[in-house]
Amino acid sequence: MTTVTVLYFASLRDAAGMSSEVIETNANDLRTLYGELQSLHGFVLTIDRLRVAVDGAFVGWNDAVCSGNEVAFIPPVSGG
Amino acid sequence: MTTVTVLYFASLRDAAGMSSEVIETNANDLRTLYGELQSLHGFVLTIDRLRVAVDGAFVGWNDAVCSGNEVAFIPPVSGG
Amino acid sequence: MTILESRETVKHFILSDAAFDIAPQRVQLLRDSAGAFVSFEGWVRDHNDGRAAHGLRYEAYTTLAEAEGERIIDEALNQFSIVDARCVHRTGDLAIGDLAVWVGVSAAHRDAAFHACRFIIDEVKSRVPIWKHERYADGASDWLHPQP
Amino acid sequence: MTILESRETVKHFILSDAAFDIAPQRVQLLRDSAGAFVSFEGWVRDHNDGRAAHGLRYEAYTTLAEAEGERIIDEALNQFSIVDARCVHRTGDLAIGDLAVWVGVSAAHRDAAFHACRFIIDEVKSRVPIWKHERYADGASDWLHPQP
Repeated sequence: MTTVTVLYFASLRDAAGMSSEVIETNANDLRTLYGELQSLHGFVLTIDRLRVAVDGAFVGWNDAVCSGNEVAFIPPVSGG
Repeated sequence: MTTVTVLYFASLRDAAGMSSEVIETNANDLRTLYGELQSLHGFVLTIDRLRVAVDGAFVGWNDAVCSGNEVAFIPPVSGG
Repeated sequence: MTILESRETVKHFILSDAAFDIAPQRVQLLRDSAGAFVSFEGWVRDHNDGRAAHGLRYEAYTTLAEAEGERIIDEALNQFSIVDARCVHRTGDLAIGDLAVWVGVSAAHRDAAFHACRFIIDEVKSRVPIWKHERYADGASDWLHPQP
Repeated sequence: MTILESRETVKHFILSDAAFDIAPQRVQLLRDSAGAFVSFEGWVRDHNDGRAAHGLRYEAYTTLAEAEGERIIDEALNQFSIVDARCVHRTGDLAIGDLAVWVGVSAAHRDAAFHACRFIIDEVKSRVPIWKHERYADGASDWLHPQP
């Protein structure tokens, strides 16, 4: 089991009902991790509409989930 | 003979040594008028590099010269 | 009946023979319906075509410059989906770093604001009878009459 | 040796949780070598996609937004012949007419300034993790997650 902190923003935060949580997961990569959390919280946003960041930098969906990571799923942005 | 006021700007004014003059001319059109003044003052700028305005509005080189007109020969502009 | 603003009496293109503040011009372009504002400022540079410059003077054929400037803004208002636009151009003596020209455009969306602002400064530079007289570091000075 | 300005310590992209003044940002972009300055301002409009809006809130993933914003300005400085560039983006609650985002670019010539300013605002809108939460006149409110 790997322990990571997950950050939620915008509609993902509303859906999760929290801005972050610490979770234990068996997911090997970030894609699988999002799948687990999508089931858990009922996220409407599919993975093709998201980007993923670890420790404040964008990374790939196939990257490994490592203990202590701060993972953020980035919904489509709407600044400006 | 037609009496017109001619305005000079920028390098044309420097070459003419004045910002305006009242002249009598037999020129039928503005093209001919500029030819006369070019000879008189030794203007370096050829007609293809100028525009011409009468009474504060751009007009064509073939337009007639009418008594009382205020004629301005417009050197290439360099504002902005 | 109260006429709050008559289109004919508002000047959209202004020649200023002294330094001017941008803020009061900009504020006139703000509208609740406008989400985008683009502005251009032209400053006097310390060089031109590789030659060190000390300053310059702008001369205008006032009557025609004001008429042609208004025509350009009218064209921009017709051609682009913008809310409003203004341009102020200096005349007289300017030093390095002085503001020579300002263009402001407000629009619902940024695409039209960018295009209209670019259109206005391009047209002002190519059509409005204003001439630049530059003073160079070597003591020379000259009128700029650019080739097309 | 005196280091007047270290590239690493200057922030070119700033998140501001309160209303900010443009003037002090703009003045930092002025240089004697720069003849052109282009700025973009995004204001909160009274409508979005035909729906009357009452205001909005911007939320950011601060760490990543600041890093991505700096990266965008760096890209602009590398891709275009510009002198300097800055962007300030609001977070928190905004009312109709409030300034949401400002971009300023200085350059020797206007072409690069226009293109770089457009590049920066386009990239900020598409890449920086900031989200808009709109409140509508009908009482509804929602996060905006635009389709690509």
